[in-house]
Amino acid sequence: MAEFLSLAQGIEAVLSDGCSVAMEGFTHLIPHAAGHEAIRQGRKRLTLIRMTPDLVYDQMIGMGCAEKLVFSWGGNPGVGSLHRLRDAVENGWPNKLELEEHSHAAMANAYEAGAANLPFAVFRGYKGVDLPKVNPKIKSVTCPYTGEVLATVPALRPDAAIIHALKADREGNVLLEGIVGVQKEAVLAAKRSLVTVEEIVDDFGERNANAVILPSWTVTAIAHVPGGAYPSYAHGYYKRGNDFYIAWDKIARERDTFAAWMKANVLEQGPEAFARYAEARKVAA
Amino acid sequence: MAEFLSLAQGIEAVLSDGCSVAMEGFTHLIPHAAGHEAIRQGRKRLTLIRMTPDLVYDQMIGMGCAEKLVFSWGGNPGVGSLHRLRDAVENGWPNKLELEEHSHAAMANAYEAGAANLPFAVFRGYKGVDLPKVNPKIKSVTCPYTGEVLATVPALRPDAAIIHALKADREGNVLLEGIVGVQKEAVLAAKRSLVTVEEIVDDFGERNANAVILPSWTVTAIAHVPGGAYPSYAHGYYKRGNDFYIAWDKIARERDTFAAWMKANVLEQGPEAFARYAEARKVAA
Amino acid sequence: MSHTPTEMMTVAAARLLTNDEVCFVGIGAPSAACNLARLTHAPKITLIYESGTLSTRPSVLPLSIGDGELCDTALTTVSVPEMFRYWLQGGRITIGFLGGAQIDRFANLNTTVVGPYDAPKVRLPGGGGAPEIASNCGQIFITMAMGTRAFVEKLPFITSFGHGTGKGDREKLGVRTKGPTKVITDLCVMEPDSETSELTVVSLHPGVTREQVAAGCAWPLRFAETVSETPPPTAQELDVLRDLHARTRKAHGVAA
Amino acid sequence: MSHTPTEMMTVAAARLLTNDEVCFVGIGAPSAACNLARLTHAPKITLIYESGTLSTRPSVLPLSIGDGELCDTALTTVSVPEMFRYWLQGGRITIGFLGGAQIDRFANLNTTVVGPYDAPKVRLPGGGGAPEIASNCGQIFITMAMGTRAFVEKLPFITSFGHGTGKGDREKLGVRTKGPTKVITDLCVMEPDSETSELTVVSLHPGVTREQVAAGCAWPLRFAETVSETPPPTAQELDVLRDLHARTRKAHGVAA
Repeated sequence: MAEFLSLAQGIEAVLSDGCSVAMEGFTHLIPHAAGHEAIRQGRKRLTLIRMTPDLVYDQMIGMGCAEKLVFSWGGNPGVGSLHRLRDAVENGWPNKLELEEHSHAAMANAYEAGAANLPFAVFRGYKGVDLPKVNPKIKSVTCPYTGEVLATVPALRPDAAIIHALKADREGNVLLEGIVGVQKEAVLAAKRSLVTVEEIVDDFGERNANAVILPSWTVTAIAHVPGGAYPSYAHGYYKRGNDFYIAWDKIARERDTFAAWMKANVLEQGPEAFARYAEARKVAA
Repeated sequence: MAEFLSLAQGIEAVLSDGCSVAMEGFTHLIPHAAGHEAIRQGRKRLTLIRMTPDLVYDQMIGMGCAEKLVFSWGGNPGVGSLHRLRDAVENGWPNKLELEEHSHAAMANAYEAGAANLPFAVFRGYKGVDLPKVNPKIKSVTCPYTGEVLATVPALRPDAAIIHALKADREGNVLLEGIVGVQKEAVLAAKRSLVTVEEIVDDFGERNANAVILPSWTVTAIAHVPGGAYPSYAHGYYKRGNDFYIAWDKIARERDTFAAWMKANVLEQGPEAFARYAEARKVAA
Repeated sequence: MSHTPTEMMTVAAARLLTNDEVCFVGIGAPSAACNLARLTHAPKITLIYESGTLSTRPSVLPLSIGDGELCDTALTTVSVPEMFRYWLQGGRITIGFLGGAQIDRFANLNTTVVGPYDAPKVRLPGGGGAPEIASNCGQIFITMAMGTRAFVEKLPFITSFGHGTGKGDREKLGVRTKGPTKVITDLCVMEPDSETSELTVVSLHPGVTREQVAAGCAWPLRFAETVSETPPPTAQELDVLRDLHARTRKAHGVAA
Repeated sequence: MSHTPTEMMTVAAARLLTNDEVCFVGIGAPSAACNLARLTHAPKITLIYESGTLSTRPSVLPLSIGDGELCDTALTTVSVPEMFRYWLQGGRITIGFLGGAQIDRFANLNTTVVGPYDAPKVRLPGGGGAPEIASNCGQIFITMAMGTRAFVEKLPFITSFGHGTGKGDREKLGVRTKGPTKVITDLCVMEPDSETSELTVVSLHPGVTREQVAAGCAWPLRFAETVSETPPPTAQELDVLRDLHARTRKAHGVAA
């Protein structure tokens, strides 16, 4: 059964130096507050896993939390580069960053295989492209019926998954709606999981019989962090901080502006800051 | 885009002698009316595919529609045997019936692989059991990373899928809720599909963002057949005819009682009979 | 308060379940046992039916594995492929319940066929979920009424794998789960012997003799060094179970 | 009514789309083109974004691939694994849109890296969905602004496969889809030559010369036997496109 913890306790419960972590979110529900807490706790040598690493991983990489990135698209969506990621890859600052690069299809399948407790995933992909030349984890199997050769990727089984969701009920069940990405798979594939939520409710109320729900017994810890996805968004709660995504390009471009921003907005802040960001972008009820 | 047809036209559009058809439904939403129409149209030499063949396949087998059954559990749930299936297998009446037998896990994975356009599915199963000795389609692959040997099954790609759903909207999109079984996978895996529905609506109305919906362009034909799942049930519309499942045991036990029942209730009836059955078991609004 | 052998079997199975279990529940005796546990000493037990219903709390027993009641009272309902991939194969089930037409001394089960597969004497329903339930759940509880046609010397067909030909067979096949750990019958409870994995009677239901049990089994049945007596159903257990059955009969309008 | 080269590119791409298409839409020019088609001549076109939104009808353009607007106006939204398995790999997409940092004469694309992979001069975002979009959609439309740093002689890295080293390469790899059939730029439209699969200019946008186009391409660019002039955007096309952009700016509070 999921335990209700503070964000700081939750991060302590699931993250330790050197572990692998998937902090997932496909534009929607990115667990920013949890990333900031990991930075405040000074986690090191993490393997960061995510299909679409964006600002929160740029911040963690720039603050020296990561030694490896497993990913399929690393950019600031609609804006441009992740400058801290590029600085690590191109110049080894603040430390060298190993890359394990896949396509979206490969990573989505690898999470799915992890959730399904399979050692690998099979998919039709990587035909004619160069990625298999630089990623030795990309292999193949031959269909025992048709002889077709298909691509394979090892299942993703992170030490920890961290996601942000809309609601938890008092039993610790978790509800996601809207663009749900690979979060359910990431949690089911991981050894431990932390879910930050907008709201804790007595009952989820009226819902579709097939809503995307993670039962309490699949989740390690839940922390109530309103606004915890900002500058990403939470469907029905608050809008995406598009202006911040644009502003980040300038903040992150130089090491010193980045460091100053992190000090003022992460190291010297707590999770309650997120409630204020979200309040300002609240969706009309 | 899905075409709106009468049930008779719909069956004509998707079924022909000798083709393979998956008429799916996991207790809920079994397409009984469509099965009766296939019997009335005198279809022959069908390969019937279904995880849980029950009464409707017992009827089709007893009426000589089938030459092969692909299945994983063939019984009258909570009641006992399917006597027409047994008569075909044990005595070759009304004709010999070839069996291709799988486990639920294998068939669920085979539909999933079909929907995903893969030639085969991989799963962890069939360890230590006898089914692989009698079903040559069960093979294996070796994980290229761990060396583990895993079971495989060819993807299911039926010529036709026939399902019953709750609602279609006027564009031909289809909504399923509740116990959704493998119906979505069956439709996506099949070359052609017919969906019978309880109701045609202007708009699905309030629904979860992640409701199980088949877009119009994935469906060949839709027929409005209220009650079309009876004696199975339609969530929110009418209850399961448990008494009929029990009564079927006696009807189907002997060839002559079976033939008489089929004549009176299938051959001499049309789809409108189903609306009457459902009306009698309507769920209070 | 007197009770039937089936009631004793259901109560004995229910007592083995705790709040921490995640059970993959089959229709019939397992469903009655799991819901009896939920309505008595294990209110937080998690029940899953293979039709896709997660954490369901039916107020009446389902007649089929996919009754609407299961969905209405579930936390949520997933598709059948997801059920078999993420939940069963995913290793999330602690206890799977199985029954069968036939069982052997190493708790292998047959629900496929009597006689040769290609020319069967009796064609049974087949395996359904059983082959992978047997290998992917943490452990397996089997509930079956005794009789020499059910407890047989040799299975004509192995539908789901128990302990094979004895201790170590599961490990040899690379199966990491425990397999059958309890067989709860209408007369007794058996467990695989810790040395050989052969089924061994560990407790007799009240009033049942060793001879009666042995007579219901086609192989020479072994008894544990200490055979206890199963405590009889308490009045509360019987009340709750009979209420559940009465509600079920009323809801379905048929005998359940 | 005067127009910008980007508007011409968007309009030219939009015109290629019909009601029957199921498009896998990327952010930026493809999104503008697909929604322009939907708001003009192809109201029933089906638009899918890789974040999981099926048959979406946004009233403003999304800034990210997973904007709430896409989900709010979608028929339904599926998980990302399902999107890549059932919908993209499932063969349900007729047209995939791609862009890239670099393209070669056979319409292979690079969005991964400039310089050696292990010691990159510029680390680009990576492939994302592109490798499998390129192979699993019925055909591929590419939209890119011309320039010699983008239209290059040799790619340092092939992120997604077009026509390889020429005609027949897709078939040799067992890829059954058509691959890139149109490249829509800010200056012209290209198609692979039917004999060689090399990109060939088939139409020039109004006022653009062959020399201008050739100057924007690092390889010696070929022209089709007959090169037509792209009809200029109509007033209606421009009105609808500019309205869409104005609504988008207003909704997002930022330049779009």
